[in-house]
Amino acid sequence: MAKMNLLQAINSALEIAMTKSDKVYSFGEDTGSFGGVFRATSGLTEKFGKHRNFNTPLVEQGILGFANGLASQGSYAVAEIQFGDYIFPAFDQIVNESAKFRYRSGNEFDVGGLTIRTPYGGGIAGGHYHSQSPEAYFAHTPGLKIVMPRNPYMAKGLLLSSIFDPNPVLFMEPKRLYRASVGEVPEEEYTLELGKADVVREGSDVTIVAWGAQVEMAEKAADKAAEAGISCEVIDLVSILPWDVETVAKSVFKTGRLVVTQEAPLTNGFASEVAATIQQECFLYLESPIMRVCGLDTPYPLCHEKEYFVDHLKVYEAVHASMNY
Amino acid sequence: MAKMNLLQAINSALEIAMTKSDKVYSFGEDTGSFGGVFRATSGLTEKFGKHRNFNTPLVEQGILGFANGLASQGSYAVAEIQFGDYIFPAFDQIVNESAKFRYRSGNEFDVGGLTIRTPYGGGIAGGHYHSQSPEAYFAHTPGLKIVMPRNPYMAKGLLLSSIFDPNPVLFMEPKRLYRASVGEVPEEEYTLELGKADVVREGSDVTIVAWGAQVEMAEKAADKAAEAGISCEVIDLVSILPWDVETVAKSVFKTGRLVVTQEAPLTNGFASEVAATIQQECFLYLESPIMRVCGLDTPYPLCHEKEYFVDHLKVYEAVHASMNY
Amino acid sequence: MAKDTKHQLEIVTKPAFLDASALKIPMLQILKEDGTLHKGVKAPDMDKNLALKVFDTMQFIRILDERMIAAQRQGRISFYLSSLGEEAASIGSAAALQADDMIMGQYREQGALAFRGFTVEQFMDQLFSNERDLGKGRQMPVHYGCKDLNFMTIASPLATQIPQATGYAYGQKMDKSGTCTICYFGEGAASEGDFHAALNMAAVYKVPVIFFCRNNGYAISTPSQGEQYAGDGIAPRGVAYGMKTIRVDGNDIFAVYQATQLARKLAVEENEPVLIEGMSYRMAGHSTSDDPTGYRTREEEDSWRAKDPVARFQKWLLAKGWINEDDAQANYDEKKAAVLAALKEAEKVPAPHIDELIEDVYDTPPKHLKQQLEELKAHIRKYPDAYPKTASRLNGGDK
Amino acid sequence: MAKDTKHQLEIVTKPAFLDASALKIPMLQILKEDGTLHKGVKAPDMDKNLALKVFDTMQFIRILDERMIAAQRQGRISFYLSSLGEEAASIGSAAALQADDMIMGQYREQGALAFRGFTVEQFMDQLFSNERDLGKGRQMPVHYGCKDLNFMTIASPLATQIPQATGYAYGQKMDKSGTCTICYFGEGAASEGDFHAALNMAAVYKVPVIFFCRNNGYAISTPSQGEQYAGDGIAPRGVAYGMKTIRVDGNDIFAVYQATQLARKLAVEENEPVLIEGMSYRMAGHSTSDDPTGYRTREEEDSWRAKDPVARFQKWLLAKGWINEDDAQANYDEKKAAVLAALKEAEKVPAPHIDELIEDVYDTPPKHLKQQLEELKAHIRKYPDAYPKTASRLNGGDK
Ligand SMILES: Cc1ncc(C[n+]2csc(CCOP(=O)(O)OP(=O)(O)O)c2C)c(N)n1
Ligand SMILES: Cc1ncc(C[n+]2csc(CCOP(=O)(O)OP(=O)(O)O)c2C)c(N)n1
Ligand SMILES: [Mg+2]
Ligand SMILES: [Mg+2]
Repeated sequence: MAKMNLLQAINSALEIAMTKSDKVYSFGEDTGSFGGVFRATSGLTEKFGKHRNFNTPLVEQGILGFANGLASQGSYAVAEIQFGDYIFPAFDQIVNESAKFRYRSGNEFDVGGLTIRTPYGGGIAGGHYHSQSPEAYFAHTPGLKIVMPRNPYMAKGLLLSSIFDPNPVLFMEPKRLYRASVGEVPEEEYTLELGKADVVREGSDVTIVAWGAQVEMAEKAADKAAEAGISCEVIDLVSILPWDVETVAKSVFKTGRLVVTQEAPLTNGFASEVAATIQQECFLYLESPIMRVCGLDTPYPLCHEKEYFVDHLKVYEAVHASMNY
Repeated sequence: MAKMNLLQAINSALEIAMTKSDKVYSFGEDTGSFGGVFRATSGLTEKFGKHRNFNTPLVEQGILGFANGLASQGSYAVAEIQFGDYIFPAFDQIVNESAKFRYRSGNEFDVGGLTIRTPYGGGIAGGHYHSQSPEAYFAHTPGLKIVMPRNPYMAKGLLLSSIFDPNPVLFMEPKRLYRASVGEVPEEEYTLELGKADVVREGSDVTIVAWGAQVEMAEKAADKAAEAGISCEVIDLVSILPWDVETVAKSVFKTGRLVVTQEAPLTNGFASEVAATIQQECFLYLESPIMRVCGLDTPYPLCHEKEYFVDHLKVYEAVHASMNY
Repeated sequence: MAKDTKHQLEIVTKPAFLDASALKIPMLQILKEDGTLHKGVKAPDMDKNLALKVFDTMQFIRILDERMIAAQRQGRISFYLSSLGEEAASIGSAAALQADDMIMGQYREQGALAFRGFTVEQFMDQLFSNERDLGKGRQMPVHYGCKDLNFMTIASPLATQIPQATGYAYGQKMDKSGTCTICYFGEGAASEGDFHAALNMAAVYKVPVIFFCRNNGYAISTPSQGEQYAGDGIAPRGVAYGMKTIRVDGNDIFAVYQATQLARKLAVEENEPVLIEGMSYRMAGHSTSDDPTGYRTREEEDSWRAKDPVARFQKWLLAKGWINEDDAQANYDEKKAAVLAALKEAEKVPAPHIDELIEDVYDTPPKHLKQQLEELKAHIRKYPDAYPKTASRLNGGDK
Repeated sequence: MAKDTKHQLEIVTKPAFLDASALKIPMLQILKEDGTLHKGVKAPDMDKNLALKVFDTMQFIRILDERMIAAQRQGRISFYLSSLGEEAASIGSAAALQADDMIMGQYREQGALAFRGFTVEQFMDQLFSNERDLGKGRQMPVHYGCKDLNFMTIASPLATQIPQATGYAYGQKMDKSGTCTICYFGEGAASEGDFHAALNMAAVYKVPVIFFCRNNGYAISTPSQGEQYAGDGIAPRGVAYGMKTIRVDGNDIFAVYQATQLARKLAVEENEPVLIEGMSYRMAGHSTSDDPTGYRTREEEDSWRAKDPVARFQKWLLAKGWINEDDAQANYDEKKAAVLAALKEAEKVPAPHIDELIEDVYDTPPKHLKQQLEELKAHIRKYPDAYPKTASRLNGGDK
């Protein structure tokens, strides 16, 4: 075990994957010898050479096009998009190509070796275009897997699973926690199951579901609720697609109350999917409506970030409202 | 009044808009003198000249980039994307640009004159890439309006409203109905309010919510339900963003039951948003869980289109299940 | 003049604007329209066997295209898209490659696939979306694909395969495979952003890829010159990206063959990506959904018949004595009969089983998909009349 | 040789591959690095007033950039991005335009904005996201915009403004406005698909747009030559699109000015879009978030100081007698004082009111946004200590 921050955990996963198979390639804007603007890929060029970890020209659609092709050739393509906000030029390559590659060919070809890494989320004074949490834009896409770790330990194990998973995976890294989140992480290889939610804290009154950096807010809200005598069960969804309906439903059968929280704007976010599914699965058990605690339906503002941010107080208020419905 | 099919209604709206203001421009792939692959723009070049209605090179991101620029200059830019399936290369221009143009500039600039027209939907033996219903991909985007007409009358009035609405509008045309849907349409100008749902049929037992071509399936299901003695209220959402929560909630207060149906795959579709919101708004009134009747979570298959298609029987079954919960 | 110390650029002191005239790229032609060689030029090293195989494939594809357009009119298939007039481009280039080179096409390269050995039955199975189709009936007709033949499954979104070809070739290079990738696309698709990404990245990474642009004058109804682009076509872009570039007469089998042969050498031996622009003409409508009389004249079409690539090569073969009229005709008739027979057979083969609906979304179907399928099957069993084909099979013996 | 009857292409019969060497584009330079004119060349028609305004703007921007980098280090603003070393490119080109021409920038063109008359207070208001900011504090520092000055609001996604410029110019042409649009972008952004779309469409539609590529050698850490592109930079692409194209020394104010003047004439009078590639060097880090020592040497940076565009122009002005050392220094000191004063003032101005949060998403806030705002305000009132700035204002007097 070693103390690592989230970036170091990512870097360690990449290094292990690239050591394990020389068919693993890592690339993106500025990810070469410089190591990326967040330094997630630092040291990889020195260790594996400039053909294994390299810079791309500045073109996200090209990065994903290239990555799809490389993966279809049988390689493991680990593509970095510098910010989640800049993934949209690659949207077609991801949604129409990566996700449908295997299905459309009747399994003659696939891009299972593809992993897309991208930092996402707010709280870093990034304004409109360095703060978005675009997971819901991809969650409507059969064929993709979407994974969002909440801390270094999860990040490393999940990234290793993602790289070698035989399906294309969108791996979204909470950049607010890159350096802020530090924890014990095994130095050697280990994997964590994709598609499986994680019950972070058990409780009996209200279930709080979150993913990625937002799990921190769920936990803090649970702390505050505990002070007020409310027992929260906190679930980290971990995987957005496919997602673990069962674990959430099981919890709601017990608590009868659900609060879902996400950083992204409310409308048609992934919290809506969770709410829609769980109201169906747990209808007769629900004692209050499922509450969604999300960003406002505006672009991400710079100057009011503090107010816009979905902090633990907002989550706590929803827990409270759920209890007092 | 005249009998028009949906294409003719679109064409008529375009002609009226272009007559009304010479700042209205219509363009897209093959939309020039040829009139578009569906012929929605036919006759416009003859009437308004090749600088008002014209072909673009084959590049959707360019079409939207160009359209955003033209709209920001104060023109009305009506851009056609040949198939909804091909809108994804323009995703960044729509989601990061059109939608945020006004907000990010503090209202110094806007692209309110932008309207994006695109045919969407299945049932035409189009396979993966001529059948998708991508509205949910855009519904997570504050700043956009999304409008989906169900018939010629709605199409014309809504398109005229969309073109002159001071916000960017994504106008999705149900291509299965282009020629199949025929109705009485005023020849002159008229507009229909955006953001307002339409109660297509009143009923008391179950509310069915649909939009675009799927309203037909809702109505047919309601017919079948009527035979079985179930009274359905059918609501055409008309606008997906912003959407008319009030009209739906009002109906569900009355019926206590809701079925939402869409052509697109289930997970994170817009039906999820409707369900998530309505379970919250109408919690104490719901007598059964909100049912979503949607496409399967697979790409749109050619050979099993009939089975995949969300037909009226599937909607009816959900109505039935809702009644017998 | 002086050179700039930093960029090593020549310095000028008077402003001068360049334009398209600064780089006009000529067109390689070996076989003239009349089927004879240009003076003083010899045919490329295509031996008799290969020449006959090429011609054979040309004939087959022409028959297939013509027959399937008719089949679509008869309502036997929903859609078809022919390569009429462009056979030399795909077949001539495929003939210059090795069987383990990867082919990534747009949708008008059935010739390359046939050359690789895709059988008439395989074509028909895809066109009829039957249960033998390698693509499991999921995509529209002409979206062929075959791993064994190194022919990437066609998909409708334009130009997406171009950067994919760059990535594929990167893998080939790293694997030291000694192979390359050829990527076909239309001059219309070359307007997409993906084209730009692909060529620039290939030039930067120096990967063994051949970009073959079929410039057939139209993208559906949009004419290339002046409406798709304003410059001298697609080839100058290769130069701009710093890539080896050549323009050929796409209706001249020898020009296509020779250019591709040399391109393959550059690609595989020197890791030089190459852009080939093949000038041609789409003789038929864009697809069976299209009626070209809405945007071009019969005269224009007719004027291109003189340049027909199949007839041109046939004349040369006849003059050379490698074929004779009678054999050619017999061969033609035989092929036609085979196409007809395969068509009749394939249309009787049932559609894939409904269980296939959820396969291959992921490597294995996740729980929610299995559940959705079960619900669908229950529904179909409940309303067998509404889904007769599937229902009868479900009841007959579910797999 | 013969010409092809269809495409009017020259026919060749021997295969020859072109490459980047087929089109090497020289660089226009008028003012040498030592501040003297090239022999036999005269300065463009920039009168004394204009020359002084240009120099004044250069000085101001340099002071602003240096001061704000320092302010960021002190933690007074969150982010800054300078144009150090590239002042001639944006200011020289802006000086060649009319005030009603539209400017669409990337983020390093504060010089053009200052030239247009954006005041030091306006710069500061944006940099401090205060309630006077025209952009209402919503975007990161340096994302300026001003409708009155025809300067489109900067946005972070790269290259998106390039096709927008084509569209904007289309509107200007249709309106017969006699104006044009200039669009700035980096050589990195020129790799994006949007660049390709924009230039091709502009060439096809013949719109009055000037594409000004600032080739400053880097995109963050990625060097241009060999990693961003393999060819002869960006200019040859203009030729490939059939567009008027010129390359200039981006550190030579006269070359930039003259090329842009001529480009504007081509654009406005002949509806000819133009591509200008200005060769320069980014003297500072990419932004305050970047440390260039991670990817380039101090020697490399130093070697570029000799080419400094401000010093170069200053030498010429001194020699010409249009300025003298003392006045220049006094002017500099005065500007610096103004920058400092404006900074101190702007940082005291409060943030925009919380009600602005939901304005401008649409032309008017829809119901659901009003409701979301009300809920947020109620929440803030409940937890005033958690949102002290907003809470105090909310309680002090809600608007
Ligand atoms: C991204 C995308 N946009 C639009 C289309 C619709 N479309 C199909 S083929 C075609 C024209 C293609 O022209 P070109 O690339 O020149 O190829 P050709 O058909 O001439 O062989 C268009 C616009 C598509 N399939 N994909
Ligand atoms: C679409 C997109 N991708 C990535 C980024 C992140 N990014 C910001 S600036 C930059 C480099 C730009 O380089 P260049 O265009 O050469 O301009 P320069 O900074 O050199 O002036 C990158 C990669 C972005 N802002 N937008
Ligand atoms: Mg074409
Ligand atoms: Mg640069």
